[in-house]
Amino acid sequence: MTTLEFKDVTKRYRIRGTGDFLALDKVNFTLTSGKTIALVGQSGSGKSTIAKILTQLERATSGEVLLDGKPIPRRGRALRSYRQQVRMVFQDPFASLNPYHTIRHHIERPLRLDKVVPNEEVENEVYRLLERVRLEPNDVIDRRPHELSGGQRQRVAIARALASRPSLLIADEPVSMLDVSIRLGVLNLLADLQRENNLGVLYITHDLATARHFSDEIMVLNRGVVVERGNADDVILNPQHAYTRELRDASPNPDKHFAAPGTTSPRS
Amino acid sequence: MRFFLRRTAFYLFTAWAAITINFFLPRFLKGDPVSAYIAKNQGLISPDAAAALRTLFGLDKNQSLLEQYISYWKLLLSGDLGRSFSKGLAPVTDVIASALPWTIGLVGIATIISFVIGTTLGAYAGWRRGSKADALIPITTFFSTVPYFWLGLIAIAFFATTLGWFPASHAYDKGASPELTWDFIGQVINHGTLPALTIVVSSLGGWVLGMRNMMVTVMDEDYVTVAQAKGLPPRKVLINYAARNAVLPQLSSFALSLGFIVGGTLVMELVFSYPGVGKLLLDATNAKDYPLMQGLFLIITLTILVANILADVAYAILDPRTRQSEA
Amino acid sequence: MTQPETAVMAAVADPAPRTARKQTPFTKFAQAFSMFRNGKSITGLCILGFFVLVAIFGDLLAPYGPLDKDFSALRQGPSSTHWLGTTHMGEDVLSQLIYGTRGVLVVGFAAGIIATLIAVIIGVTAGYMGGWKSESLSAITNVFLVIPALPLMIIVASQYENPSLLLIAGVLALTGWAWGSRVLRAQTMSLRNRDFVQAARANGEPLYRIIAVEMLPNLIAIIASSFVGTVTAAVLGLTTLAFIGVIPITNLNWGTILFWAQQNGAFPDFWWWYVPAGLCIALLGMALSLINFGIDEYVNPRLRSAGERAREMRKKGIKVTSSVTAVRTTPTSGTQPDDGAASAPRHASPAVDLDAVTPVAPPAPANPDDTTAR
Amino acid sequence: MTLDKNQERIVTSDNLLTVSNFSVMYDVDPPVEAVRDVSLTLKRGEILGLAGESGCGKTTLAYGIQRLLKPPAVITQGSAIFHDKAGEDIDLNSLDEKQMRAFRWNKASMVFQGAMNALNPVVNIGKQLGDVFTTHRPELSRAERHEESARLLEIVGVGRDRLRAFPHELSGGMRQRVMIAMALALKPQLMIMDEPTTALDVLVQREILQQISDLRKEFGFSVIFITHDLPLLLEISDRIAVMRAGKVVEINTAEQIYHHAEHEYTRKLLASFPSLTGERGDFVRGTSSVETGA
Repeated sequence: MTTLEFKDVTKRYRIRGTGDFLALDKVNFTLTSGKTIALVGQSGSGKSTIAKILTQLERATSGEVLLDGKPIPRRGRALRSYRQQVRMVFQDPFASLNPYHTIRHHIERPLRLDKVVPNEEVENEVYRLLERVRLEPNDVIDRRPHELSGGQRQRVAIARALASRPSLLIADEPVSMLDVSIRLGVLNLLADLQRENNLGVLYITHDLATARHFSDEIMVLNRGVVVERGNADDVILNPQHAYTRELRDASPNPDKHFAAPGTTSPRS
Repeated sequence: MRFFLRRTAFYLFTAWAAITINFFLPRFLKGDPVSAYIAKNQGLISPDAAAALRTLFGLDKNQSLLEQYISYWKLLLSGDLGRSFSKGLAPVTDVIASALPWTIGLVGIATIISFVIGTTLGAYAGWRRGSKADALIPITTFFSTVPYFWLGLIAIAFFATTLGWFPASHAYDKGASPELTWDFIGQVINHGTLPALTIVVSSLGGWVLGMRNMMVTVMDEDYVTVAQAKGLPPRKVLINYAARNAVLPQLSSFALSLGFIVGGTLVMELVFSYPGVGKLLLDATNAKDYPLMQGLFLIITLTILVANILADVAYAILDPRTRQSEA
Repeated sequence: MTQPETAVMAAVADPAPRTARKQTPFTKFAQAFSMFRNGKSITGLCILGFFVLVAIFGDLLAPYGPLDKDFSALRQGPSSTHWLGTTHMGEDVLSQLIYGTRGVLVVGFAAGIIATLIAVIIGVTAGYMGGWKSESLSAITNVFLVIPALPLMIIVASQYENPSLLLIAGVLALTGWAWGSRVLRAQTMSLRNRDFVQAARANGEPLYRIIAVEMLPNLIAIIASSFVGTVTAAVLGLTTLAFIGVIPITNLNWGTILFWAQQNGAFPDFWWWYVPAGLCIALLGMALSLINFGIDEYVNPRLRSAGERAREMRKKGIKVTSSVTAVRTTPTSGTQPDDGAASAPRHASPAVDLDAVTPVAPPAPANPDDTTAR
Repeated sequence: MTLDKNQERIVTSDNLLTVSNFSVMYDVDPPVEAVRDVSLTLKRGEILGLAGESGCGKTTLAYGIQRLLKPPAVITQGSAIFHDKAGEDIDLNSLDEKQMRAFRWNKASMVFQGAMNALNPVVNIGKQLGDVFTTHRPELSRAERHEESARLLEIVGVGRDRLRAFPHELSGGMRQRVMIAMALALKPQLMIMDEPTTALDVLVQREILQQISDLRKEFGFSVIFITHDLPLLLEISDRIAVMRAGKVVEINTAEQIYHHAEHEYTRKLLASFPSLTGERGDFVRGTSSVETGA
C-alpha cells in the first residue's frame, strides 16, 4: 500500500513584469494505491501544476510531498526509485511520444532504465505490455508515432507508464484530445488496469461526467485551492460548495434537461 | 516599456563587446608593427600621439592590462583612435568621418531598397505561388549565391566599359569637389547607380525566399480565413492580414543579418573604387595601417549596431505584442 | 480550427497500414537522412558530388599544372589545347579552376564543421538550460551576429604573412557560427517543453540521454541546414578574401584566379579568364542552396506542397488564388452551367486573389475514424 | 442556469436555407469525398446542431455552403439555396467571386473556434470590426463606423473602452465575444458557429451560449452550431443532424434524438457521453450497455 501525500503544498510563479502568480495555495490530499481520485478544475485552476510537482518536473515553493511518509528526494538513486513508483500519462497523444523513435524504443527505455526485467526478457515484456493495453504488438511495435491513431498512441503512452510497474499513476486529461467514441474505451482500460494492479490513479480532468464515473473520490480545485472533496456521487449529486454547484449546473446535462418535458429548469 | 529596456541593455552589451574585442585584437595577434613605425618616424609623431598609439596597441608593457583597458576607454571617449600611418598621420577619426557618409549612402540605402523590393516580390511570389511568379525564386537565389565582387566586375565590364551607360568607379567625376549643387548630386547618383544596383540584385534572393515561405505559412492562419469570410476585397486581405503578419519575422531576420550583409557589400566599394569605409579598410590592410584598420572595424561595428537598433524599433512599431506583452 | 476535416489528411497519407518492418540499423540510418530524399536536395547533392570528385582527382583531371606557363599561348581564348583559354602568363585557366576546387571545398567544409560544432554546443546548451545562462549565451550569439564578418576576417587574416588553411577556416567559422546557434537555440527550447521530453525527464532519464537520444535526432534537419548555410558563407568569404588579396596566392582557389584576372586587366575582354571562376562559385552556392531548400521542405512540408499542388490545380482549371470554392458540377446531375471560378470572366489582369492551398497534413494516423478531435 | 429554449417558439415555418444533394470532394490523389450527397433545410430563426466526430465532414459542409473551402476542395454536386428575407432566392453555387464577397457576412456570418488565432494579432479589434463596415457599408462615415463598432462591443458585454485593445490583451472568453460582435455587425440572417466554445472552460461557455440564445431572440437569425459535444447540442438546438464519414446519418428534433435515436451510430455517440446526474455506470440515456473501447 503506497501513499503519496500533499501537505500544505504552495506553488508561486515569478512572472516578469506582473509579479507573482499563486498557482497552488496550501493543497492537501493523499493518493493511495488501489483508489482513483479525480482532480476536477477549469483551465488555470492549477491542476497541471499538481501533476508537474508529483512527477518532480517542478518543485513546490513551500509545503511537503511525502511518499510513504518520506519527503521526495532531491536527486540520486532515491529520486530514481521515487520516479519509478510514480508515472504520468500526458494529455496530447501527438506530443507525448518522440516522433523520431519507434514504439518499441518507447516501451523498452523505462524497462532498461529501471532494470525492471533482465535484458533477455525485455522483448517479451514489451509484447506483454502492449497486449495489456489491447494493442496488437506486431501491428505497432516497429512503427513510428505518426503512423498510429490518437487512441493507439495514448494506449502506447499508458503501456510506457506501466512498464516500470509503478504503484501510482497520474493521468493528466488522458482522453480530452481523443475522438469521442474511443474516450470511454481508454477510460475503461485505465479502470481495468487500476483494478488489476491495485494502482493509485489521479485522474485530472475538466469534465465532471467522466470524473464521476471513473473515480471513487472527486476533488474540486478552483484557482489553486481545493474547494470541495468527497465521494464521487455526493460531490456531483449534492455539492456543498457554491463553485462546485455552479460548475455542475454549467456542464451540459441532457438528462436533467429532458427529465420532465415542459418544466423549466431553475434559472439562477 | 520593458521591451525597450531589455533591448537597450543588449545594445550596450554588444557595443561594449565590440570595443573589448577591438581592444584585444592587436594584443593577441603576433608582431608589433606599430612600435617599429613609431621608431622609424621619431620626429614626425608628437609625444602624446605616440603615447595614444602605444595605449591603443598595448605596447607599454609596464602598465597592467586593466590600466591599459581604462586608458583605452579614455582615449575612445575623447574620440582619439590614434593616427593613421598611411594617411599622413591624420587622426583616424577624421579619416573615417570623411568616408562613412559615402558608405551609409551607398550600402545603407541599397540594402534597404533590396529589403523592400525583396519583401514585396516575396509577398507576391507567396501569394501567386504555382503561377509563373514561382520562377522568381530560382532567379533571385542564383543571384544571391553569386559572389558580390564578381557580379560587380561583370556589371562594370558590361554596363560601364562596353555599353558606357554608367561611370565605372568613384563617387563623382574627377576634379569635382563635394558641394550641395544639383549637378554634383546628379554625378553622385550617376556614379552610385551601378554599385547600388549590384548590391540590390545580389542580396535580393534571401528576402524573396524568406518572405515567400512566411506568406505560405501565414495564409493558412485562421485570421486570414476570417478575413475572407468577412468578404473583404482580396487586396485588403493580402496587405492588412497576410503580408502585415508575414513581414514581422522578415524584419527581425533583417536586423540580425545586417552584420553579414554590410560586411559583404563593403567589397563592392573596392570593385567600384567607391570612397567609402570599405575601400578605406582594404587600402589600410594593404598599407598595413593598423590604427586605421582598428578604428574602421570599431566604427563599422557600431554603425551596424545603430542600424540594428533602428530595425528593432521598426519591429516594435509593427508588432503591438512586443510593446504590450512585455510591459 | 485547422482546415476542416482530417478525412483529407488520412487519404493523403499512405492509406494501408504497412506490416511491421524490422528496424535494422540501416533503416535507422536511412531514416535519419530521409531529409535528402527529395528532388531539390538530390540535384544539389549531385552538383556538390561533382565538385568533390573534381577536388579529389584534381591532379589526374587537370591537363596542365596550375602554374605551368605556355609562353606560346599568352591570353589565348578557349582552344583545343587550352579548353578555357590561358592567362596573361600562359597558364591554363581550366587547370587552375580544377586545382582551385580543392582549396575552396577543403576550407569551406572545414569552416562548416567547426562552425556547426560551436553552434550545436552553444545553441543546444542555451536552448536546454533556462534562465540567465540561456540569456547570456544568446546575448553572446547575437553579438557575433552584429559584428561584421568580412572586416573582422580581413583584419585577422592580414596579420599573418602566410595564414594556414586551418587558420582561415577557423576565422571563417568564428564569424559564421552565430546564425546556426540562434536557430538551434530556438528549436531546442521548443523541443524542451514538448511532452515527450518532459516524459523522459519524469521517467528519470539522465540528462545526456535526454539531449542525445530524445532531442538531437529531431534537430538533425536544423543542424544539417545550418551546416550547409555556414559552408555557403565560408565559400563566399574565402573567395572574397582571396580576391582582395588578403590571402596569399599559395592557397590557390577560385578567388585567387579572379584576383589575378582583376590585377592583370582581364576585364572586360578576356572573359574566359574571369567568367568560369565566378560561375563555379555561383554553381557551388546554388547546389548548397538547393540542398537547403530540400531540408526546409522536409522540415516544413507545407512549403513543398504549396508550389507543386498549386501547379497541379492550375492544370485542372481550378483557380488556385480563388477565395471562393470552385464548383465543378458534372453536367449530368447539376442544372447550372459548369461555372464558378473556372469561367469567371478573364479580365485583363486578374484581381490579386488570395491564394490558398490545403496544407499537406503531417502524415496522418492510419484509420480516419480514430483521428483525434483537435 | 440551463438554457431555457422552449420559452416561446420563435422558429418560423418558412425556410432560410435549402441544401440538396450537396457534395464536396478534395481533388487530391486519390480524391477524397468529404461531403457525400447531403440534403437538409434550415428554418428561419432555428438552431440546427451539426454533430459528429472529427473527420465526419460537418465543418466541410458548413464551409462548403459558403464556398469558403480553400483549394483543392471542389463542390462536385448539389446546390445551396439561400431564401433571402427580401424575397429572392440566391443559388450560392452560381455566384461569382465578387457576388460571393458581397453575400458573405452581409447575409451569413461565422464565429470561429480558434479564438486565439481568429483575430488578426497585429491590428486592434476596433479596426477589425470597422473592416466589415468599410467593405459592406461604405456609405457610413468614420464617426458612424466607430459608434456602430462601439455599440456592438456593448451588446456582447466587452465594453466600448476595449475598441483600441489588441487580441492578445483579451481572455479567451472576451475574444470569442468580440467574434460574436463581429458576426453580428451587419445583422445577418444566418450565423454559422464552428465549435465556438470548445476552447473555453465550462463556466465561460455557458455565458457565451446564453448570450447567443438571447441575441437570437432579439435579432431572429438562424444558427448552424457545429460541435462534437452532443450533450451540449441536445440542450441548445431545435434540431440536430448527426454526421458520419460525409453523410448525414440522422436528422431530427433534439427530443427525438435524445429519446428515440434511430440510427445505430447516433446511439453509439450518445453512449459515449456518461450521464452527469443520471445513474452511475449508466450513460446518457439509461441504457446500461458498458461500451467497450475501439
